[in-house]
Amino acid sequence: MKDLLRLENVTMQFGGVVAVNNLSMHVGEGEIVALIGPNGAGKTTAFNCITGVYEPSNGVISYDGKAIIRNHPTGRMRKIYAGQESGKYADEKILNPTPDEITKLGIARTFQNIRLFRSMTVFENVLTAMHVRAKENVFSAVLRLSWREEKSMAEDAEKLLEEQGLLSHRDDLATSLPYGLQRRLEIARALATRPHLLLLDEPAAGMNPQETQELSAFIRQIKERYDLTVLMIEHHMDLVMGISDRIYVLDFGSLIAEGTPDEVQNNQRVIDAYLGVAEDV
Amino acid sequence: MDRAKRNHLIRIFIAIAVVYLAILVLEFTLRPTNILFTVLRKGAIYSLVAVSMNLLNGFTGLFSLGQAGFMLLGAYTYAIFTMPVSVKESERVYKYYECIVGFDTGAFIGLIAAGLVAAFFAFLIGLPVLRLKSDYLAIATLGFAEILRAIFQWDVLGPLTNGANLLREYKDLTRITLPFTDIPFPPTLFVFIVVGICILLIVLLINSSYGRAFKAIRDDETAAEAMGINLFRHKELSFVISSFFAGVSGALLAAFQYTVQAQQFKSMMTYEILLIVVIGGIGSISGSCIASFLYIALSEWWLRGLDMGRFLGIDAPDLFRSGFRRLVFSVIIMIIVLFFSKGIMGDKELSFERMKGFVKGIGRKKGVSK
Amino acid sequence: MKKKLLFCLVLLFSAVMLFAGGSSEADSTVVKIGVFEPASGDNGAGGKQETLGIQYANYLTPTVMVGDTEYTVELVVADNESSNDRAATAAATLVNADVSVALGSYGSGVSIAGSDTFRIAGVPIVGITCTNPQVTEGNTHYFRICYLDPFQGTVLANYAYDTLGARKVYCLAKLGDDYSGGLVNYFIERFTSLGGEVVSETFPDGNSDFTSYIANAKNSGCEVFFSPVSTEAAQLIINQAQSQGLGMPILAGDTWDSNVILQAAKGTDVDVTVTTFYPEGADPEFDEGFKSWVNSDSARLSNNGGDDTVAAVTAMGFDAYYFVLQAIQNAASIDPADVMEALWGTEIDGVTGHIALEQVNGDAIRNTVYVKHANTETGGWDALPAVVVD
Amino acid sequence: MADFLHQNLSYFLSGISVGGQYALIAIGYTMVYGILRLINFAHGDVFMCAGLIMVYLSSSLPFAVSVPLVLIFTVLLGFIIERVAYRPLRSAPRMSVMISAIGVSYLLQNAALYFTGGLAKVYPALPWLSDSVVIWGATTRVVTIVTPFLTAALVVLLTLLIKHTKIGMAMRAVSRDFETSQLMGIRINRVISITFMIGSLLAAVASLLYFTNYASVTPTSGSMPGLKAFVAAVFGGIGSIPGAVIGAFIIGICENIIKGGSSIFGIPGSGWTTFSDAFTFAFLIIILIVKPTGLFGEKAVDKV
Repeated sequence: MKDLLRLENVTMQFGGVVAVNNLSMHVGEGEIVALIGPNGAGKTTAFNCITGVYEPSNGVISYDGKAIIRNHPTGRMRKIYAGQESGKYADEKILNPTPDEITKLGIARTFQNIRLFRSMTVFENVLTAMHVRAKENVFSAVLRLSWREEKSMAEDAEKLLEEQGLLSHRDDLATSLPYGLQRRLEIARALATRPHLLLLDEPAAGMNPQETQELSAFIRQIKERYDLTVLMIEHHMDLVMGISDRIYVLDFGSLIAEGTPDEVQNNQRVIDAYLGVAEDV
Repeated sequence: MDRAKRNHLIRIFIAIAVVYLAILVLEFTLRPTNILFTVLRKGAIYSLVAVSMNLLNGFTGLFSLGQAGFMLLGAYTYAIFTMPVSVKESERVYKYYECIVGFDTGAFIGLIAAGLVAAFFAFLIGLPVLRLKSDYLAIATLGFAEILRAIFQWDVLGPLTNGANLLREYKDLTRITLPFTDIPFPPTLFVFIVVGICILLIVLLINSSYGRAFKAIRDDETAAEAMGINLFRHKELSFVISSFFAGVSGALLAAFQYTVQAQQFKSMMTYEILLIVVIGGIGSISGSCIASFLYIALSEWWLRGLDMGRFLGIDAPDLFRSGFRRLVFSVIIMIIVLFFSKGIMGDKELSFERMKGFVKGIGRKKGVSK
Repeated sequence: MKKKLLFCLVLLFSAVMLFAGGSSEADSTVVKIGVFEPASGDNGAGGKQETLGIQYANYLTPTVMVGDTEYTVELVVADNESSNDRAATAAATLVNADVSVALGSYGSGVSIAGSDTFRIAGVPIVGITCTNPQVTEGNTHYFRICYLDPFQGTVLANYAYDTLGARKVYCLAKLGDDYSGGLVNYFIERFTSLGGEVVSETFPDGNSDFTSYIANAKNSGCEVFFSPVSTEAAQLIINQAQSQGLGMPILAGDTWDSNVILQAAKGTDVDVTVTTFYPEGADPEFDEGFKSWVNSDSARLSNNGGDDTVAAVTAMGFDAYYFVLQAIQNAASIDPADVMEALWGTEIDGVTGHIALEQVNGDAIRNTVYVKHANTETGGWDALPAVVVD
Repeated sequence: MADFLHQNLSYFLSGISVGGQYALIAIGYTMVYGILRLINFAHGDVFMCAGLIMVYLSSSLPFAVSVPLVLIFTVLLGFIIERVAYRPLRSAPRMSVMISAIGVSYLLQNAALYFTGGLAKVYPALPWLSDSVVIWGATTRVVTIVTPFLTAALVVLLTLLIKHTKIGMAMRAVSRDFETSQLMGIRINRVISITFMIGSLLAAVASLLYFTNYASVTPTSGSMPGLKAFVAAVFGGIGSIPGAVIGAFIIGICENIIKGGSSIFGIPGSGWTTFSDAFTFAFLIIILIVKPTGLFGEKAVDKV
């Protein structure tokens, strides 16, 4: 199994705060991998590094065998850098793509706090995400020369909605949907960019056990149907343990454990991190 | 579904055709100096610039205050392009300078050139400023508009721009002819046709995939970016397109008012357009258009009497003296802004269904009051 | 609900306005004369004084014989706000009101900007104090009863060179203002041909800090400060010249012949000399009549700048009214086209002298420029010898 | 160097004095922005109104009465504007509030236009302040010298107020986090009213100084100083009081150096002065591009 996503020594430092410290991990093609850890452990920051929202202070992220993001401490950061491996990539070229370029490569994401396009309907939300794959230019779009493409985009969007069971809400305002459906729409929207790698940021947040269970089935189902690799952040242990192939555990920005659900569940450091450890006085 | 849509489109086309026909009829029945034409022309021109600003502020969520600057570019380009060589060589306009522009073009090329020049400058200005956010973007674009105005008034560019002095005797509305003939084009119809085409293009853009990308940026930049929309490229695109149409409307304004001078394109002009956009409803094309016509009709026509001693048949020269019109006008604006903060249309568009519902609503209200 | 209310109001309002607009029925024995003048903005003060002259004349002579019928003259006043972009709409308002002929404007820029609206409507307009040559050049509908800037500029340059003995002059014009820009240009042309040297600068619209310009004039070793700008700026220049110790005479054109200047200069040691169209006292009958008319009404008094000084532009406005009245009489018609035809040959003897037009551009044939010096003690004008050019 | 300074002293004096006046106006912009995130476009016109109020009051009252009255009326005007035009829109989108500000600006200008009849009003010469003095060979007014000191004193006073009083603390809290401070029991509306009143008071003081120097008030007198002061506020990092003050002085001085460019640098030609306003903006844009939040502005981090 080849690695689709690979992080090497990724460190993200904000001023003096090291949010992610020397994180290395890999996600194989076709896997479902979970990234867990207590609040403030740096999970979302790691996501933001992968998707280009943040520029990591150090480290390399490669996708499909190719480095897509690479950085080393420069400028002011060189002085205050508190992470490890500061010299490792010093001679390499800095790669710093914007989030949209990452998306174009085939990485899509959802957000912890749902970020749908407020003013748009469910259908338009999905359609908008297809813009990235459209070949038309602005002239052909305005003059409707590429109406064929627009039509096929609309058809694809409808198909996607149908598969997600959202078709009955097609023309509703996205923000008027119930919470669970909004989550599902966000996933549908991410799928509309035709990703290979899907990053889910707490997809089950705020869901009840039944909804969580449905979500678990849903994730498996889309993984199969769209031939996806999934990396997710999640707090619901039932969900995580149920569907993940492997799990990475972060605490205070550092990786403290990795392995299969069983391995992680029995790891003392993980238990300490979650339950807190009585320190010797 | 499709059929309803088609019927809807057909009805809209009929409505528009009626408007154009009415203008043509008016043009041949009323005196050409009738104030109604002034209102219609200026209203149409302001519609275009308001819609172009709406594209930026309303649909892309970019708070830009550079509209007057791009209108200035358009107006000057148009004037310089379409001024006959004989006028340029004579002393009538370029009095203190030798004009260095040795060609002239027709009105159509002038309009396109006006848009292109404005768009080109927008492209250059956009490179640095579109990285700024909200208020900072607003003040930077406002600043660029002021800088443009100063550049156009600069002595050194006199041979091109006639310094800070007026430009005139170019192809104003009365000098525009039907293509390949000497028959004068009905001026109001000309304005309406150009404005109509431009607004149609903007509407098509907004309803295209690009338009959705713009709206996505407005709704949520981070999410839009995560969906693969290149923020900078799309912002720049919206900025350039909006400026193109601002340039065209500047050219039309120049053609409308016979003379053009950099001095008039002050930040107050941009504020005025912004007011129109907000009164019409941010994010509503038809709202912008309705608001422009109302705005122009109020300020140029209906309230004129307030300045001239006689209003609604009341004579009160001491109260209705110069300046009262603008005072009343600004009070009206404040009332609208405070009590109708969503504007006339909100972010909806005018449609027959809404109008029907509206008429019914009035009927119901009257029924109740009886 | 609110929205519906708003919509109803707008509808109602537009309906009322449409009717109100359409109901202005023309009385058959009224001839309308448009007054195209600024009542606000940079040139508001001057425009109001010019309008007063017209109104005074209208008060004295409210009727005109057109053929055998006596017509009442109705003045239609439109404020062009001293702004070139408002000029076209103000002009359109006048044209829409069916004026037979229009008068104005104070300020050359607005005159040029409004010109085409009158041209297209075929309505003649008579410039009263707009001195820039471009106003009448190349058209047949714009006439003018005052002298032109090339003439005034030459006189001023001669005055600076010969009478004041200056060899280096500081010129300050307002950016984008046809009047000051034009006059400075003609001044420079003449002054340099006399062998003098100039430093020329412009200030932008909305500027009220002239201290640096005054410092520039001082530092560059100029001997005369020439600044034929609007009275609004003039007031500030005089004020700051006093506080900065300008130390050289200020020279200006006809706009500065205003009591605004006198009030600003009173009690200072600023030395102001201006050229103008009419010196107070040249026609005592007119002066006294006007003064008592102005003093009889507080609104008139405040429009005249708060006192009863007779500004040259007022006298010019007065003459302009009689000039077009004569033209209407000559035409024996109130049709704009006939009036336009008749204007070419109209001649009158006004309070500012004999007025007749040359036949190329329709400009007045004038050869006299009056020169005045502000008396900083009395707050009045001292007449200097008039300049007559043959 | 001393020679150069001496020769061009009058430019620097003008610059410092006008900078001080801009600074007083800029504080009003920056404080309101800090709390409401609103560009108060009407602030420049409040400044103009203060000038007009002085013109009308001083025509019938002695200065000892009219000067305090001007301050009181201007503060009242600021209070009323906030109460009538901004408070009803507290929950509306930011754009609406900004439009309301533009509307108020328009209204104040047009009201001034109507009441003055469109004519420039001559500002009364305040005793002592408008006297001429000679400093190191440059003639100027007392007010020019007084302005920077008065500005500095007021800024110090204001800083003390914000640092050490209860209301100052409330202001800081509100500008940090609007919602939370509301939850903490801070009476937001009171804080905002007081902010507007302080801003208007400083604008009134600025108008006394400014119009003593440039003694003519027109309906549009406020727009240029207002715009410049606003640019100064952005320049210094909007929301920051020291930033606004420093920005204002920089802009005031630069503006006068540009106007005197031909004389100071010995470059002849009239091109320079055309750009005296435009340079202000060019300067601003350069700063914004290099440091998008101004000199002292805080960087806002988007939470994703």
